[in-house]
Amino acid sequence: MKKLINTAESVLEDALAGVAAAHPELAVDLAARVITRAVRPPAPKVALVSGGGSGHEPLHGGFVGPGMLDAACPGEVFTSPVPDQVLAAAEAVDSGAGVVFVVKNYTGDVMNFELAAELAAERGIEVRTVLVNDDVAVEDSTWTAGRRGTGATVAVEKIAGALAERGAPLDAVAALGERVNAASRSFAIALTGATVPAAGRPGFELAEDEIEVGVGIHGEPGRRREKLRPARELVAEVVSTILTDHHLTAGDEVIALVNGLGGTPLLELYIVFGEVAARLAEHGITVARSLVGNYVTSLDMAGFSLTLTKADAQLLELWDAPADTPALKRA
Amino acid sequence: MKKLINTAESVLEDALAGVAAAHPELAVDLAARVITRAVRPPAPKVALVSGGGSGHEPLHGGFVGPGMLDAACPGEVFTSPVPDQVLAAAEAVDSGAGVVFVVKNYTGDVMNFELAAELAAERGIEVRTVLVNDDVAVEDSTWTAGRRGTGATVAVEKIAGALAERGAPLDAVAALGERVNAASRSFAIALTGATVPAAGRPGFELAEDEIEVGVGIHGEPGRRREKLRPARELVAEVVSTILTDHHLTAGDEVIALVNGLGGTPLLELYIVFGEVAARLAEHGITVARSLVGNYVTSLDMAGFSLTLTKADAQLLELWDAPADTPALKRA
Amino acid sequence: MDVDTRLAEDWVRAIAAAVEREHERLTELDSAIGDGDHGSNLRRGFTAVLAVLDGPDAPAPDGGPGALLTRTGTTLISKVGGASGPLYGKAFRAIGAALPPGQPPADAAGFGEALAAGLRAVRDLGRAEPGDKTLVDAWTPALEAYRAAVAAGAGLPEAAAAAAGGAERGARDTEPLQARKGRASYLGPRSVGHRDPGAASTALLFRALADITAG
Amino acid sequence: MDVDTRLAEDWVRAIAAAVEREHERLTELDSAIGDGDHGSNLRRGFTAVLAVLDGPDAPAPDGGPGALLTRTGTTLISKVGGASGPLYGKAFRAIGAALPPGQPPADAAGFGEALAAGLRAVRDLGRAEPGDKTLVDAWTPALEAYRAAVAAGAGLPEAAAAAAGGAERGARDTEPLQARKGRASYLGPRSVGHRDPGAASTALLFRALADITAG
Ligand SMILES: Nc1ncnc2c1ncn2[C@@H]1O[C@H](COP(=O)(O)OP(=O)(O)O)[C@@H](O)[C@H]1O
Ligand SMILES: Nc1ncnc2c1ncn2[C@@H]1O[C@H](COP(=O)(O)OP(=O)(O)O)[C@@H](O)[C@H]1O
Ligand SMILES: [Mg+2]
Ligand SMILES: [Mg+2]
Ligand SMILES: [Mg+2]
Ligand SMILES: [Mg+2]
Repeated sequence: MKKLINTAESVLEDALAGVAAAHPELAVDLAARVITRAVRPPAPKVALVSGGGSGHEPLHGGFVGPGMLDAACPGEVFTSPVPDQVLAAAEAVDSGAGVVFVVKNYTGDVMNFELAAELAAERGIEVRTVLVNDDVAVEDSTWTAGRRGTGATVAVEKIAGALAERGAPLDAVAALGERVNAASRSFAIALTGATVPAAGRPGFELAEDEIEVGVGIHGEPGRRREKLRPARELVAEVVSTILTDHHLTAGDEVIALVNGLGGTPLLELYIVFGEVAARLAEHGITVARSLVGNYVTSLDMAGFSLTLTKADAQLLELWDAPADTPALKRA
Repeated sequence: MKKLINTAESVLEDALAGVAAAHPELAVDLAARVITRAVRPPAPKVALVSGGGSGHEPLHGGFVGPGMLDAACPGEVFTSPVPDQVLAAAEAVDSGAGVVFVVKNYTGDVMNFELAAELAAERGIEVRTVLVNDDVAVEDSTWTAGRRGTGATVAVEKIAGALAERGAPLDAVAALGERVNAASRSFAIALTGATVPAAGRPGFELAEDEIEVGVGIHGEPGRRREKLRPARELVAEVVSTILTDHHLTAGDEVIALVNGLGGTPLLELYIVFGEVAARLAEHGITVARSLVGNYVTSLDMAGFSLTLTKADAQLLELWDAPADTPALKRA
Repeated sequence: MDVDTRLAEDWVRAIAAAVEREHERLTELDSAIGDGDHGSNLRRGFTAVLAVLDGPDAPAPDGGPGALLTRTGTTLISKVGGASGPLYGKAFRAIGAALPPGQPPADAAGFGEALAAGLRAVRDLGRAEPGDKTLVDAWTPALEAYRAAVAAGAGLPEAAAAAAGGAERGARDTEPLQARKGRASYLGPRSVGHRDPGAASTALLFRALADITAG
Repeated sequence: MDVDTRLAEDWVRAIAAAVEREHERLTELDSAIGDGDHGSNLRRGFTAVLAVLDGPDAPAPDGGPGALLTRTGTTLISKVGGASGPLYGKAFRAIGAALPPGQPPADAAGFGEALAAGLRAVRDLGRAEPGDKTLVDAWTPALEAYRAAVAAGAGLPEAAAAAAGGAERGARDTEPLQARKGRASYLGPRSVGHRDPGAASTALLFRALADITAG
C-alpha cells in the first residue's frame, strides 16, 4: 500500500487539519470532527447535515457552504460517523428551524444517525432524516439491507440545500430531499478495489482484465465479476440497467452525474459521459444538466458510477440555484 | 492496462465528444480539436489560448470560460497539439486584439506553438507566448531543455485570464502571465507511473515501497527513486526544495496549489495540504490563497505536486476575480 | 463466582486484548464480504474503552459492574461508528442496565438475564433474525448454551465456557449462510462461504468471558 | 539511379512500413527516458501520410519528388505533434524544397544536398548539437557516411546503404550519452545507458532508403 499519509490511524485527523487550512470559508471543529460554514446563514434557516465514512471526498465536507450543506460529520475511513459527532453538528447549526439529516442507506450510517436523532430530540432539536438509496445494483428486498446510497446524495444535497437556503420549512426541505432521492438511480463499475489505509491492501483484487459490476463505494464487492469491455458496451449496459429500473421514457429529462470513484482520470470520465449522452439520446431522453468528475469517491478505486435523476422544472431550477462550496459552485 | 475507453486510438476523439455533451457552455470543434467558449466575450478582447497533450485534465479544456481561457487545443495523450490545431484555435478566438499562447515548456509544445505562431502571424494575428517553466525538479541549464511547465499553468491562466477579461492590451496580459510564471515554483512526487493508453503499460514501474521524486506530468521518470516516507517528511522536503530555489522569506504570502496527479484520493491531498501549510507557517510564510484537488493531472498517476506562487496585491486581486469554467469557478 | 465490578472490568479488558490480537483477522473477514474495517473499528473502540478505564475519569471501583459495562457501551457508541458501534454499544449498555447499582452482584443466572438483555438490544436496533448472518448468529447460540448450562446447575465459569463454545459454533455456522442484513447482504449469493465478521467478534467476546472466569 | 517521384514515394511508404513494424520498440525506448509516445506519434503521422498518398488528393505522379516529400513533411507537422512532429516534418519539407519541380531528378550527390538540408532544418528548429542525444546523432553520421560514399564514387544504392549503417551506428552510440535536449534531459545522468528513440527512428528512415534503393 502506498499512500500520502502520516499514519493509518491519523488519516482523518490529518485530513481535517488540511481542510481547515485550505478553506477559510469553512469552520472545522477538529475535536468534534464537524465541518460547518465559517459564516452562518441568517437564522432561522433549516439546516442540512450530512456525513458518512471518510474516503468519499469531496462528499460530504466539500459540499458545505451556501446553497448546500450547513454541516458535515466525517467518520473514519469507510466508517459512519458516531452519534456524538452527528449531534455536535446538529447543535452547531440548528437555528431553531430544525435539521435535516441526509443519510446514505448503510446499516452503520442509519443506526448512528438514528441514535443521534434521538439525542438531538432530547435536546429539543427537530430532526428529519432523508435516506438516500439510489443504487440499483442492490435489490431492495428482505434479502438485503436495502439499496445503498451513492451518487444521488449530491443531487439531494444540492437541491434540498437550495430550497433550505430560500427559507423553506423543515418538512418541505425533507420532502423535497426524499423526492430527489426517489427520482434518482445509480449504478457503478469498478476496475480496481479500494485500499483502506488501516487494512493496507485492496478490499478486493481484480485481474488485469477484470471488472467488478455493481460495486459499492466502500470497496464492497459487486454482484459479479466480468471481463473488461470497451466503454461503449459497459455504459450501454449501465444505462439500460438504470432505465429498466427507473421507467424513464422518451421525452423525459434527466440530471446526469458521471462520477469518478477516485482513481480514474477525468479524460476517461468524459469518454464515459459521451457514451451516456449517446445512449440516452437513443432512448429519447434529454440530458438537461450534468456533472462529470470525482464527487462521490471510493478512495483510490478506479471506475465510475452513473446517476440519473429524473428532472422537472422545480428540480432544475433548484439545481441551477447558487451554491458556493469547495466542490460545487454555481453563480 | 484497464481503462474506460473504446480504443486507444480514439481516446481524444471520444473524450472531446463527452466534453461537448457535458458542457453546453463550451463549443467543441471536433474536427479541428479546439474547445472555445460557447458565448464569445465582447470584442475587442485579448484572447488566451492554451493547449498541450491530453491526459492532464482538467487542464486545459476545463479552464475555458469567462475569466480564464478563450480556447484550448488538446493534443493526443501526452503529445503536444499540432500547429494546425493551435492556429485554428487562434483564428477562432482572435477579436483583433491579439492572442496570448500559454505554453508549457516542453520541446514539443514549444515547437508546435512556435510553428503555429508563425502561421498566425502570416494571417495577421498578433501573438505573444507565455512560456511556463516552474518545475524546480529540472535544472535550468544547458544540460536540459529547461524547466518543465506544470502547476503554475493554472495560476497563469487564472490571473492573466482575469486581466484579459478586463480589457487589458496584449502586451500587458502577456507580461502579467510571465510575471506569474516567474513568481511560481513546483515540485512533484509520484507513487505510481502513468499508463498511456497507446503504450498499454506504465511509463515506469515502482515497487510497493518506492516513490519517484521530481517526476514530470507525462510519466517522465524523476531524478531519483526513493523509499516511501510519511507525508510529513515528503512534504517537508518538497517545501524546502521549493523554498531554496524560490527565495521566499518570512512575511511573504503565497498562493499554494496542492495538485493531485490523477490517481490520488482527495483525502490524501488534504493531508498533504495540511503539512504544506504547517511547514510554510514554520517559515513565516502565509498561505493567502489555495487550491487542493486535481488540476494538472498525469492520467492515473498517484502522487501530488506542490506549486507556490509568490503573491502580491495585484496577483491576489486577479486570482479572486470572477471565473466561470468547468474546473474553476469564482463568483 | 458472582459478577462484581472487578469481574466486569476483567472481562472488558480481556475483550480489548482479544481484539488487539485478532483485529487483522476480523478486518480480513470484513474485506471478503464487507468493507474491511471491522477489526479497526473494534480496535479503535476498545482502545478508547481502555483509555477510559485507565484515565482520570474511570468508573469508580465501587460503582458496580453495571456502571462499568454501561460506560463501556457508551464509549463504544461514541468511538466505533459503523454498524458494530451502535450494536455492541447498545448491547453493553443493556447488559449494564440489567445490573443496577445497589443490588448484590449477579450470579450465573442473573448474568444470563443481562446477556439476554444485550442480545435483545442488538435485535431491537438491528432487526436481524437468526440466520441473517450477523452477530445475532453467534450471540443466540452462546446464550442458549449459557442458559442450558445454568439450568443444568453450572456456575459462571462453566456457563461462560459453554457460551464461548456456542458463540464459536454459531460464528462458524454463519459460513454457509447468505447474508440478509448489513453490508454483506449486497453481495447476495456471493456472501455464502464466508464467516461473518461480527459473529466472529462476538465469539471473541464470549471466549474472553470464559477465559477470565476459568480457574 | 536518380531520385524521381516514384523513388520518393517508395521511400516514404517504406518508412511507414518500418514505423508500423517497429512502433512498439520506439515507444518502449521512449518510455525509458521520455513519455512513451514516440512510436505512436510516428505511427499516427505516417498513417496519415499513407492516407494522403492513397487518397483522392494525393500528390500528382508527375508533381516531382520534392512536392511529394514536402507534402509528407506538412502532413507530419499537422498530425504528429510532440517534438518529433515538427522536427521530422520540417526535415521532410526541407528535403522536398531542395528538390524543386521542373529540375531533372537529383542524382546521389544532389540528393545528399537535400538530406543535408533536412538535417539543417532539424538543427535550426531544435537547436541540438551532436552529442545531445537526439535524432541529430543519427542523422549526422548518416549524412557523413552518405557523403563519403558519394565522394568515393558510389551511386545512390551504396550511399544509402552507407547512410543506413551510419545512422544505426549513431543511434547505438547515443546509449552512453547524457541527454541535453528534449524530455530525456530531465533525467540528468539517469538518461545514460538508453538509446535515444528519435535517433532510433532516424535509423529506420535511412534503412528504408537503403532497402528501396538496393537491387
Ligand atoms: N442489522 C444488523 N444486525 C446485527 N448485526 C449486524 C447488522 N448489520 C451488520 N451487523 C454486523 O456488523 C458487522 C459489521 O460491522 P462493521 O464492519 O464494524 O460495520 P460496517 O458494516 O458499518 O463496516 C457484520 O459482520 C454483522 O455481524
Ligand atoms: N531539440 C531537439 N532537437 C532534436 N531532436 C530532438 C529535440 N528534442 C527532442 N528530440 C527528439 O525527439 C525525440 C522524442 O520524440 P517524441 O517522443 O515523438 O516527442 P515528445 O518528446 O514530445 O514526446 C527524442 O528521442 C529526440 O530524438
Ligand atoms: Mg464500515
Ligand atoms: Mg510526447
Ligand atoms: Mg465493515
Ligand atoms: Mg515522447
